[in-house]
Amino acid sequence: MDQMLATLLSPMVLFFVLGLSAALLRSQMTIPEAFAKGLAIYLMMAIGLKGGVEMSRSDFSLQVWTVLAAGIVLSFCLPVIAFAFLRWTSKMDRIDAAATAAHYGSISIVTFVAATQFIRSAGLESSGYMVAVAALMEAPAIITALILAQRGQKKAPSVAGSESGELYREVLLNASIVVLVGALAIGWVTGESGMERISPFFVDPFQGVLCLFLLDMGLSAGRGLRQGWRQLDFSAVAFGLYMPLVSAALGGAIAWSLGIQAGDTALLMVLAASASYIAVPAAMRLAMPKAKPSIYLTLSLGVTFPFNLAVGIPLYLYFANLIQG
Amino acid sequence: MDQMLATLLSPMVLFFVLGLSAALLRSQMTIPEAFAKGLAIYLMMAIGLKGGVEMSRSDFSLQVWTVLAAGIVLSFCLPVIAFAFLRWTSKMDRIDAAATAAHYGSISIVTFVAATQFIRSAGLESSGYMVAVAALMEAPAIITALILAQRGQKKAPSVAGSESGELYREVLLNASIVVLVGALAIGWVTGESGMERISPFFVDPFQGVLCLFLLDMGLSAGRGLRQGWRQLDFSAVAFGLYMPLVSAALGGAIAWSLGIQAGDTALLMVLAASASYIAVPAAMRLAMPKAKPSIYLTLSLGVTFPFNLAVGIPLYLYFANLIQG
Amino acid sequence: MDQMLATLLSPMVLFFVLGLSAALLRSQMTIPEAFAKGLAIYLMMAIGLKGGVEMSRSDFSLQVWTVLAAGIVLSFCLPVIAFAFLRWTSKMDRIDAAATAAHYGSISIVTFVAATQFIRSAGLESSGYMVAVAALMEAPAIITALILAQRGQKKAPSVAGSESGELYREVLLNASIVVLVGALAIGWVTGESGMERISPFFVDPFQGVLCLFLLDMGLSAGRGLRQGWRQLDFSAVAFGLYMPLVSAALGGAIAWSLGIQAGDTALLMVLAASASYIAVPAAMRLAMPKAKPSIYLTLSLGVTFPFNLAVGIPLYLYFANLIQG
Amino acid sequence: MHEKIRLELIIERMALKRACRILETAGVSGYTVLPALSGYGRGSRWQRDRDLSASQDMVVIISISDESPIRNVLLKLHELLDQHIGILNIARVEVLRPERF
Amino acid sequence: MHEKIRLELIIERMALKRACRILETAGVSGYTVLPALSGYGRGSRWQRDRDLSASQDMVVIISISDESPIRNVLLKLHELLDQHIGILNIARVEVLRPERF
Amino acid sequence: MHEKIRLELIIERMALKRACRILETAGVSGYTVLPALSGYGRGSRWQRDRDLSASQDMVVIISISDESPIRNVLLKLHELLDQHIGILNIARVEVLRPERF
Ligand SMILES: Nc1ncnc2c1ncn2[C@@H]1O[C@H](COP(=O)(O)O)[C@@H](O)[C@H]1O
Ligand SMILES: Nc1ncnc2c1ncn2[C@@H]1O[C@H](COP(=O)(O)O)[C@@H](O)[C@H]1O
Ligand SMILES: Nc1ncnc2c1ncn2[C@@H]1O[C@H](COP(=O)(O)O)[C@@H](O)[C@H]1O
Ligand code: NA
Ligand code: NA
Ligand code: NA
Repeated sequence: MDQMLATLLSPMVLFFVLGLSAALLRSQMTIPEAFAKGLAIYLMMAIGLKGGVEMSRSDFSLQVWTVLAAGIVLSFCLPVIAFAFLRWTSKMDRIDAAATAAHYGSISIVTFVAATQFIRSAGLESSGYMVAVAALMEAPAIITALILAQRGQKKAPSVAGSESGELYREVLLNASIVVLVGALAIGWVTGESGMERISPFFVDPFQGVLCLFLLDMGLSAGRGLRQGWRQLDFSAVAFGLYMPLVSAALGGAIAWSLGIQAGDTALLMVLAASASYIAVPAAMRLAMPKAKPSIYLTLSLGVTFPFNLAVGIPLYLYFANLIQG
Repeated sequence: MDQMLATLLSPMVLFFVLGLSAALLRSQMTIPEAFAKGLAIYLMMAIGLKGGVEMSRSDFSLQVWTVLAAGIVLSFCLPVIAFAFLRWTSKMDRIDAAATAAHYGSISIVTFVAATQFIRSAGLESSGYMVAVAALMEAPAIITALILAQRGQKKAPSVAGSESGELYREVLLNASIVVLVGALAIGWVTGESGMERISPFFVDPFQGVLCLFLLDMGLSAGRGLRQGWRQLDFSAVAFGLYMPLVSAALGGAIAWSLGIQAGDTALLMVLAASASYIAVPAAMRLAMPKAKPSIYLTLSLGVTFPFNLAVGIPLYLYFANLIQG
Repeated sequence: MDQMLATLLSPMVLFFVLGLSAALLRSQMTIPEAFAKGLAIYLMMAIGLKGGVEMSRSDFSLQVWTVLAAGIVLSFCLPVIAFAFLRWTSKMDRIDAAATAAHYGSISIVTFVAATQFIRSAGLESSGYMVAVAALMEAPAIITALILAQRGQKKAPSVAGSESGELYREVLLNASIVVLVGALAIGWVTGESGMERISPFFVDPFQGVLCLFLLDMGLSAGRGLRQGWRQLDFSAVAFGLYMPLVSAALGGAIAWSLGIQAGDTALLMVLAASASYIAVPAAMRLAMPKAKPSIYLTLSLGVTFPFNLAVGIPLYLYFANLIQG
Repeated sequence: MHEKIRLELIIERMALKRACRILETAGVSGYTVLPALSGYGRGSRWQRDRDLSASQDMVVIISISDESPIRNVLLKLHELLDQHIGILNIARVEVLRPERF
Repeated sequence: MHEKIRLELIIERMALKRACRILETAGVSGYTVLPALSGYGRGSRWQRDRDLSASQDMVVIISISDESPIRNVLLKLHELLDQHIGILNIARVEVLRPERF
Repeated sequence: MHEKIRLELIIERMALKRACRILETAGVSGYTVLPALSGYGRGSRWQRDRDLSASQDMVVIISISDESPIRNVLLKLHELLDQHIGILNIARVEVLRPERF
């Protein structure tokens, strides 16, 4: 309870709320896309470097490999569950349900970052390799979603002008995977000595930059909600709220079975629970252009992201402590 | 005198001069709008947070409320004086005079920020709630200007396609008010403990970012001058130089009558003396599209801003010390 | 050897390699131009300020003046050598060869900055006025190239719509010269006391920002290579590799004859060896629109820049130590 | 191919919302807004990167539409352009899928 | 002056590469892509600065060309627009230097 | 509605000032410049976010004008396009307020 209040009253969450409120009150303020995209790249470099340096300090035990594998499996499987829920409870068609499911199988790196901050301020520790888990969980869900969308349909003819390999490049070489994995590797290779000289840029100001970025995310989420909510029926909104809980439970169960420490357990729950709103929407426009962004973007950015930030993270942290504490 | 030299030779002022000179020499260099806008949002977040944290340290005394009220009254009244001067001394028509008056009743947040830096380096203190005063002084002048523009005219029919509430949203929910007030509230709620983790981003680099921003403002001011000066007759330029003195005198008198400390007195004078060049020009295009930007923008950014930065601030500081020191 | 490995494994070089690899693998990731341009301005302000502050600490000896003069002479002469090599060994026509030569006579400020970092981590010192040398070496090569392009041709008629002075403004008042020279002067005037308050922005995060910028340069270089390599024959690529060595040798010889310290010798070699890819390409579009960017940009950014970063700098440093150590 | 009207309205950014409301009310099927970098007019001259307030920026609205909503809209847009800076032109173009508009 | 065709394709950014491949294969001599700021369609509405994923951004492709490659390209583009959001229009324009196309 | 000419000049950014000078000297009443994102031509290919020097960027100048200044300008622009990368097209359009041009 205290933890939850501390979370809710942190500058990060409050700046998100500020952006959300401004957008809902129909303020015209915007943060330029070029600036926000620059900040996003900064955040991914910073988190990759940090994870890499931490990895350079410890060995690559078998446990690490199993957690990495577990992350991939989770990302492959979660869309199946999400798809089933959506098709049972809502009136979404096959394509929209598959596209939405892809978002929930993939991850939100900002949710992950926010969680690492809260975990630290709760006095827990998390491992550097969880950044690698995050990177690995971005893409598999997209493949599952493609299969789900096509099951039982006759094979879709390829879109005019498409090229073999373009989807794979978009999915595996998008900015967030390139920067996360690259920075992780660089942090790992250069270790603490390399990090020392760049930490005044990548470590110290990190939380402040996150505040600025969350202000922008609040603005986006608020606008998404204002424009998109008419497209969402009750069952869809409910999905945006219970699906993270289902995923987190699954993530928690796996973490428990692997016996990893409390902080990492919380992070795996967060990764499972979070939904993508940057990488997967772009991939969906390429792979399933018929799916409606107003559905999946509004759900993932307007419903699930705020839910995780305000309610989910403290909750997962609480349970992670219970399981592994 | 020493104070003034110290001001003139600070990196901030020198970067402004660099930008101004480059523009006057017709250099083609520019700072991308998206980047400059991002910096502006950073600056407002930083100043809001700082003010909020300071406010969280002290009580909300009656004096604070009276200063806040005084700021609002000042912003409402200054345009009347400015309008009268302009109509008497220059050949500006009613609309242009009213629009220009709105700029001088409102405030320039960069002038305010620069002043807080000079006040600190002069060894004085200022209060956190002055940021709230600044935010409150942004909008009222616009209302006065609208009344001045319409007085004696038959009621203007609404512009085609306009919507009730759009002007109010533009004026009260523009980026600078949202971010200033929001960050102030966040700083106030989270206090010093919340600030601690984000101060490497919002406090330490602040003055450096200001230098970069002032370089851009110098470029803008220089270009404004080069293109706009033909539209300005002698009386208008003179107005851009004496009006800040008149406003500062009024602000100083009010501060004296309220008995506030020297640093805050200087800041109230600066707020009164400064003229808007971001929020009000945009509002004027909505509310009085017939007024000419080449007049009010050139005056406020090309004449009054440099005057305040180089001459005004040290002067107001000197008098504030005299009155309240 | 060790030095070279340390260079190759620094975060800066590794981020460049990351960008290069991503581009060669056809990743679609980009860093927004507005953001990258903002970073470039930051980098030039920072390096100018640092050089200026260092200059304020020491006297302007005669040696300084001779090094400044030597830089100008180098920039004037190098294009002649480059032009001769290109005309002898490759099939480039007169215009393309002259334009390419201009790039190699001018300098790359990022190569210079990277070199100063490596010099420091090798325990050597360099002088602040070398920034002034860098700024002075940007433009002269362009003049030589113009003469080379026109020699023996009948005088080219001026391009329609051109204005006298526009080329001179583009060349002498481009962003990098304005900011470098301006910040140098500001650092010199305000000295250490002025720098103190802005160093949390301009000094501490510098290396980190450089990493981010080099990631973008890697992306640009990789794309340049992928698209441009078909336009380059073997002799042109070879030129991009041996020309920096020739220039560095010349720079080193001059430094040796002037008897300047090892760090500065290395920097003069680096300046001579580096090729422009921001200022000169833009000037060439104005001055010699018939020259092909795909040749000079690919050579300078795709071949010579990575070569200098990975192989050149440690090599020049090694020889500088040998000569002056 | 089928004939439609292409409306192109160059207008100051601050009046964009007003223009859009007019277009939407008149029932055009859609429009796309492009940013502008700089411009020159009777005496005025603006450039995006040189004005912090962005109050002089212009944008370009393109709308491909049937003739009838366009005819509807012209009078209202004329009124808007009495107040705000902007110029409008229309041209006949051909489109592939008429049902799209 | 010589008559050419001006093709203007407003299309979602994610499909830009596909459209470009079609144009290049058909042999148009060139095209230029402009960014868009915002847009409105049948029910949808997007704005560049308000969508972190940029997945709803549109761009405008302009290609000036001879009639024949354009006629070639229309069928393929029609197919593309069955899948992706976008609208296309063509108009007759005059150019200075016909050999350029 | 009144007939005017719409001139559209796609030209490299570095030559923008030169083109503008030509237009202004010829007496067009105004023009607006749009940024471009990327492009493809005879062998060349550029993209804004991928070139630090921005030396290959193109822009689009749109000018709505009477026929006479446009005819004036064509020869000079032809000369400019002998040196600089760019293509030009003109089309007939209709405008609302002829006195505006
Ligand atoms: N004839 C024109 N063609 C294209 N754009 C124009 C034209 N006239 C004006 N503009 C645009 O409208 C802005 C304001 O024009 P003005 O009201 O004439 O000062 C200019 O800066 C241009 O961006
Ligand atoms: N008639 C039109 N004219 C210009 N742009 C359009 C038009 N219809 C749609 N668009 C653009 O295409 C996007 C998607 O349209 P829609 O598929 O109708 O939702 C819109 O947001 C606009 O940017
Ligand atoms: N036919 C065309 N239509 C539209 N834009 C073109 C055309 N040809 C060339 N361009 C533009 O001009 C640039 C240079 O073309 P080029 O000189 O053919 O390499 C291209 O990258 C495009 O941006
Ligand atoms: Na997930
Ligand atoms: Na004021
Ligand atoms: Na050189």
